[in-house]
Amino acid sequence: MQRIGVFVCHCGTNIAATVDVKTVAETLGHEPGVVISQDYQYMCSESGQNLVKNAIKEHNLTGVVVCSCSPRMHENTFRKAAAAAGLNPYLVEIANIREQCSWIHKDIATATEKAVILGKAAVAKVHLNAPLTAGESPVAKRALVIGGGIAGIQTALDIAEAGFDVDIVEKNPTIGGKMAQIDKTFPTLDCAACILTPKMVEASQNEHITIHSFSEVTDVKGFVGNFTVTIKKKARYVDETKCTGCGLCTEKCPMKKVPNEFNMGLDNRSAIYIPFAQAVPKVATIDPNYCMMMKTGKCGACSKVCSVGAIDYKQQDKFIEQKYGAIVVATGFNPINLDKYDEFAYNQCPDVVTSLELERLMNAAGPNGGTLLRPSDKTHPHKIVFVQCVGSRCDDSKGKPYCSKICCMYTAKHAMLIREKYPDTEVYVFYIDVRTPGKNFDEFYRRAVEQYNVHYIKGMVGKVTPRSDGKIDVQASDLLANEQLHIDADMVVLAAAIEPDKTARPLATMLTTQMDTNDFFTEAHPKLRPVESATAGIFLSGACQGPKDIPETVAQASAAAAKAIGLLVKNSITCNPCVAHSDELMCNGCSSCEKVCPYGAITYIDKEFRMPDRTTALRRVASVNPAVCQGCGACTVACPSGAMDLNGFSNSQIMAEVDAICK
Amino acid sequence: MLKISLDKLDKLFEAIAASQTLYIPADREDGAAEYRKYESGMKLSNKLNTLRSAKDFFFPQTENLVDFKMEGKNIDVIDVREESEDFVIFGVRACDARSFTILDKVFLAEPVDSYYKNRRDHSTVVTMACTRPAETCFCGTFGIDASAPEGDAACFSDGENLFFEAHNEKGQKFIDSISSLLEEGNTSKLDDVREKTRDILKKLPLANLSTDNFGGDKLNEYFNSDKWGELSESCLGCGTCTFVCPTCQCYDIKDFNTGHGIKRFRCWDSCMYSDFTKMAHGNPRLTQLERFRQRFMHKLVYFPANNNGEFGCVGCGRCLSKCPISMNIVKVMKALEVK
Amino acid sequence: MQVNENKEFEPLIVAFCCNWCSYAGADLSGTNRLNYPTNVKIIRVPCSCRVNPMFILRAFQRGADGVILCGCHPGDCHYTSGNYFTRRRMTLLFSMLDFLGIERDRTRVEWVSAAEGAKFAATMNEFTESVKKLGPNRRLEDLRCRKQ
Amino acid sequence: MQEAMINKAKQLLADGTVNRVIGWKRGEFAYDITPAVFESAEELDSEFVYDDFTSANVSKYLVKECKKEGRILAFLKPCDTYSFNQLIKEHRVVRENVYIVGIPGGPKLDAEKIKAKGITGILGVKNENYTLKIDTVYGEETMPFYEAILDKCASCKSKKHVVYDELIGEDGDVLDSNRFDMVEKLENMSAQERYDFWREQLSKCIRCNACRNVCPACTCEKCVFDNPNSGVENKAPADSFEENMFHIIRAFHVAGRCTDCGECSRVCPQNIPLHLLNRKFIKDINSLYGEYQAGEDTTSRAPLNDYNKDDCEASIVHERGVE
Repeated sequence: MQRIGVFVCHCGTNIAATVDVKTVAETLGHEPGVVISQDYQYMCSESGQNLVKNAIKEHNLTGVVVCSCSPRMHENTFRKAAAAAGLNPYLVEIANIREQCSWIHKDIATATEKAVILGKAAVAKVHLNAPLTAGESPVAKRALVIGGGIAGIQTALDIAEAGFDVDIVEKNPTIGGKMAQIDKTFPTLDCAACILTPKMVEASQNEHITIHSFSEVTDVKGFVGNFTVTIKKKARYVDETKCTGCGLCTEKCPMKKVPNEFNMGLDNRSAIYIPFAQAVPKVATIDPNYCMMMKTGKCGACSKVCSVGAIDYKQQDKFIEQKYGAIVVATGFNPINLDKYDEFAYNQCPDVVTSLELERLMNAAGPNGGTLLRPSDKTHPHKIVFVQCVGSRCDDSKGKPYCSKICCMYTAKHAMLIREKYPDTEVYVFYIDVRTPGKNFDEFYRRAVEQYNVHYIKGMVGKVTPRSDGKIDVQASDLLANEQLHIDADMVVLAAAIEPDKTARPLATMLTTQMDTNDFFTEAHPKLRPVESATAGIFLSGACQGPKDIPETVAQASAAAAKAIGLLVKNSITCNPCVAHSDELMCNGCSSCEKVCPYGAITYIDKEFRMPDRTTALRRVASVNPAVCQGCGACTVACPSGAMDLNGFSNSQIMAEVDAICK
Repeated sequence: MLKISLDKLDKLFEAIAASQTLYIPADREDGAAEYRKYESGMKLSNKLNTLRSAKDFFFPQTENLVDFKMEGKNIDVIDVREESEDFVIFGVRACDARSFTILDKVFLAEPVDSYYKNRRDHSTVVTMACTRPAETCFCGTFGIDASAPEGDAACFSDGENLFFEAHNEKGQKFIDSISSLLEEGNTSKLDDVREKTRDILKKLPLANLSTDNFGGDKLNEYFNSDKWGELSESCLGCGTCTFVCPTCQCYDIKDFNTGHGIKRFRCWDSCMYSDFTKMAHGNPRLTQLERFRQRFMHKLVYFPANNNGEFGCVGCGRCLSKCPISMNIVKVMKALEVK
Repeated sequence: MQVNENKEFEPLIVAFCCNWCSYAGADLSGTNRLNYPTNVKIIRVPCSCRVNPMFILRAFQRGADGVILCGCHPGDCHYTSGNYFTRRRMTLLFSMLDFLGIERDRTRVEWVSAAEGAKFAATMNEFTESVKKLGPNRRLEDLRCRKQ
Repeated sequence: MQEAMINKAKQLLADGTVNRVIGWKRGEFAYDITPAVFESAEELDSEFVYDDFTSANVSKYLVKECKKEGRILAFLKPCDTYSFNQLIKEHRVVRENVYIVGIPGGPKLDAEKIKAKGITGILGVKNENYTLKIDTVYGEETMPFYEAILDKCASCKSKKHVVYDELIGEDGDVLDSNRFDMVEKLENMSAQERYDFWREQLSKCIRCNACRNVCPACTCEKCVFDNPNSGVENKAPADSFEENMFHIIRAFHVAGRCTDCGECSRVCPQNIPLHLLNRKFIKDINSLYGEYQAGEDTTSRAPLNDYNKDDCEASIVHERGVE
């Protein structure tokens, strides 16, 4: 038999002025199961709480209803009070008779009547409340960072700084990511390599950081604090532990006609290669698609010259399994493929390049040693046209609907650098809008226009046509002057939209995190939880979450690290006990609940059940991981049999409230 | 015999309905016949039988038994029973008429079901002889003559006239009450019609179905028969057979919380349902096989065992045409019989 | 359904509000003293996606004249996707009720954020008025539950 | 066809591919055919039937059957394959334990339609060039074949088998059917008319559960309406509300999962057009969330387990059609 205590708060006059609290207390005192019903001036005060605590002890209460302000305000207060008096905190229900009654109604009679009904609903619910215990789940003290660009590096360094072990998984032979390919950074124009490479070295030398380069995540199991991740270390045919990075093999390799990815295919590398001089780890990798030895079995030049015997043509992919408490996704971005943009002649003319290609063309370690030359004839360009928003802010299926955010600034940077270094070169920039919200950004852009005389033209380039004389005809409209323009340019630079890396989507599936339609990872809350994914224990760093420039990326990377550290410092995590649970006897194993769960909290197990005819049979049933479930209840409605229910907000509890209200 | 011309049926119905409530089989929009409270202009269905049986008059699908009114912590018990008024059910077929006898054996035996008795006492059952039995009919198997139905009074059509015959005092009272509309008539044509009907009955596909091998003494032979598995394997466990059956009489008693009180009501139950006779310890018949067996053992063995050999089936054929998977008592009887 | 002394029909409205947005929005309209009728009784649920169609039918069975479901705006769900499921479920359920001839204006879904106290009050005023016009729920009530 | 099926079944039994066969068994009359499991060639020869009255969808039985020892042969009509595929999708059947032979489907005959013509005492039914010759104890009767077909066959949606191991006969195509005509007709009525229509229909309900128990989408281990702890359990339609409640919730629970096999209406002893409720959901889903055919595949997300950020708001219901 239930013994329920009802406590009606006056909240000074906040409630008592419009609601006849005495009547409420008296009426609720007659409800079935209610053994004590009291009113008090301030129930949340020390003495008010003592009233509740004493009543719990004195009457051996099995449930408490507090008619007071919103549960969002003091539910926790009264739960703690109940717990202190030895009553399970989840046996407390609040009837909101302030915000949702006394404050919005004027007539005392009707407001009192409503307060009574709300109180009855709470009493009806508390009859069905079950004591709940928050579970605990241990936390593995190790973090995984997926992606070794500046975002991943920064996150890893920050986590390592806090004293936790971190693994970086990078799919390329070296960490560094896109930033390593960039020449200078806006708005300060300092050299990207000069600020990035020390961080790469720091990461490689940090005792807490392990770098798995040329590796991929192939499987993720588990949940917050307790992930088990399988990492594939792809065969690089060079023993990482032996290779000293001397580079002799790359010189001796006879196969030198391999497009160099690092330089965007603008020059060639050898079949065995180290992506760039400051690569971390500085270890050679054999490209089996080009290596003569691997293809024909005849060569072995690298093996012969390697004094430490690091070459291993028979190396296999290796899989390692590791437990992590937290995972940070930092998979970054790529410029989109411009194959579909025939109007810009990107595929027809070598002198139409992307901005990232331009970075390499201008970089001292690039194909031309830092001198800006046309890829076609290695001559100096005198007229360069920049086209903005190529595939960004695009309604059609070729492009992306969003703004890629970084293009306006890097184009201003390119324009400025070119005008600085080659004053005889004319630079045109065609834009839709120039967007420069950022510290010192607009000043930077204005310097390009005012100080460096870059021609900014509002309008879109309609057609780019390579001419037989080597010039490029750029046909465009000047929207402000309302005229058509023809520019005979030497080079055209396209600010290609950026998109999330292709590896992001399969990864999101493995991590059971959400992505938007553009494949950017979705943050748990767009304002308040921008670096957490909705899946507990998975954090987001850098451009995988949305287009970002370097400072923003680094800021977010550190923020993600802070969130991860916040998790890793705990020995265990307390779970919200108001989670879903499945009645295995009723579960059909149909997977509906799993499909609507935003957290991947539901898995299926085959379990043996005793059947009505006294045989046993294997049945597939849902199992909710209480550490992962956040208690939204989506699954409870998806479940046709009602096997899935939610603690604290069960079907019967809600229906009891409905009944009480409609009585 | 007293008769009335068929084209004067309207007048007859008006006259009956003037003094008490009259129910007749009438066609509803989807073509099926059902008992309806007579209203002016309503036509008697020419269907062989109603889709639902006539048992609803005495044993409705749901019935309130008692109310509990709750005020705070007090509970008042309120008797919601209402005295039934006199009513006439017209056009009941021989099979359904016999079903009342079977139901009586259950509900009028001690302890008498006063709810049932009340309605039974106030009713007059006027039956009507069949002239066009269907292939699903097998009332003859249970000794019922479709051309000579029981009931308080019976009537017979020869195609032009309806002849009346009283079987008891109640029936006589009914005929007396309408005697002003009746006249003495020649039954020679009627005798022909009845003869023809009996001929047809003999030709029906199930005419030779016999109960000889069934009865109260057959428990051991059939309970463990290995046929049950095969017979019940396609059973969906729905309640169609039970709910269209004129003799199925199982019910469940339930409480419904209205928010301001409890309504205790009874409603039809079906032995085919998984929670049939479920008790605190669980369910005595865990598998569909056991539940399926219960239904047919009850009709063919248990019921006759407790009721002087009377079977719990009247051969109306409703389950034969309504079972979603066409499994029925006839198939069960034939399968069990084969040894 | 309640009938007050003036015998004017006072509908009973059940409002399911998600804990994170709409319930907070309702609190805010209280904090700002924005009136809405006492007819509205709120039931707190963690997310609008917790609301089972059975709860809505249950409310009508027991005498509610209108049922409104409030949740976070699409895209703002505390649980990221709950309200998207709610939207589909309720669209289909309401369409079915409409198909059965139940008055459409007895059901509603409204997105109310925690900041929209004014919208919450306005919505409740408006919804109560529109249900008042329809009169008592007769098509989806359970006669056994009607108050004598 | 029947001959070919029996031969196929015997062959698969003989070569050990399967150890039993689910099909249909002859009854007392021309039309009362019962789904049955056969284990031997003799049983097949003497009792297996496949004819114009063999309409029962056997896919639901496979939920139970596939848990038993060995593989079972199931003959599935096109519409039945959709049901089976949906069951695969929901992990209710084990695909490997069923050997599916696709067979041509209907149109199948409805004995009730013949009886509705006043034809009774039926001893035999023969289809001669799409005229039914019906032998009765009252003499021979005839009626056009197409006037006696099941309603579900009259609006057939597909002659294509979506899952099978082999086929007997040619596979057909997905059809343009008129299956939403009646739903549309109702949509165009006034709310009062719709209410009256459904009140008349649903008040006939006797809650025999035939619709639910035959439904291949209703395979719950425990139905909410049978579960005393669910809070909505009810055994009889004690009030008009409960008639509505049961059918609304049942339709909602199978929404996006119902393949529109039409069994619910076929088995309803009270002739309630229950399939219209399911079709209403299907029609709404198609028009609001894009064409979706449950059971067409085993991997796509069911519409109610899915969403689109640009989905219409629920207010669309208030804005469209007839009030």
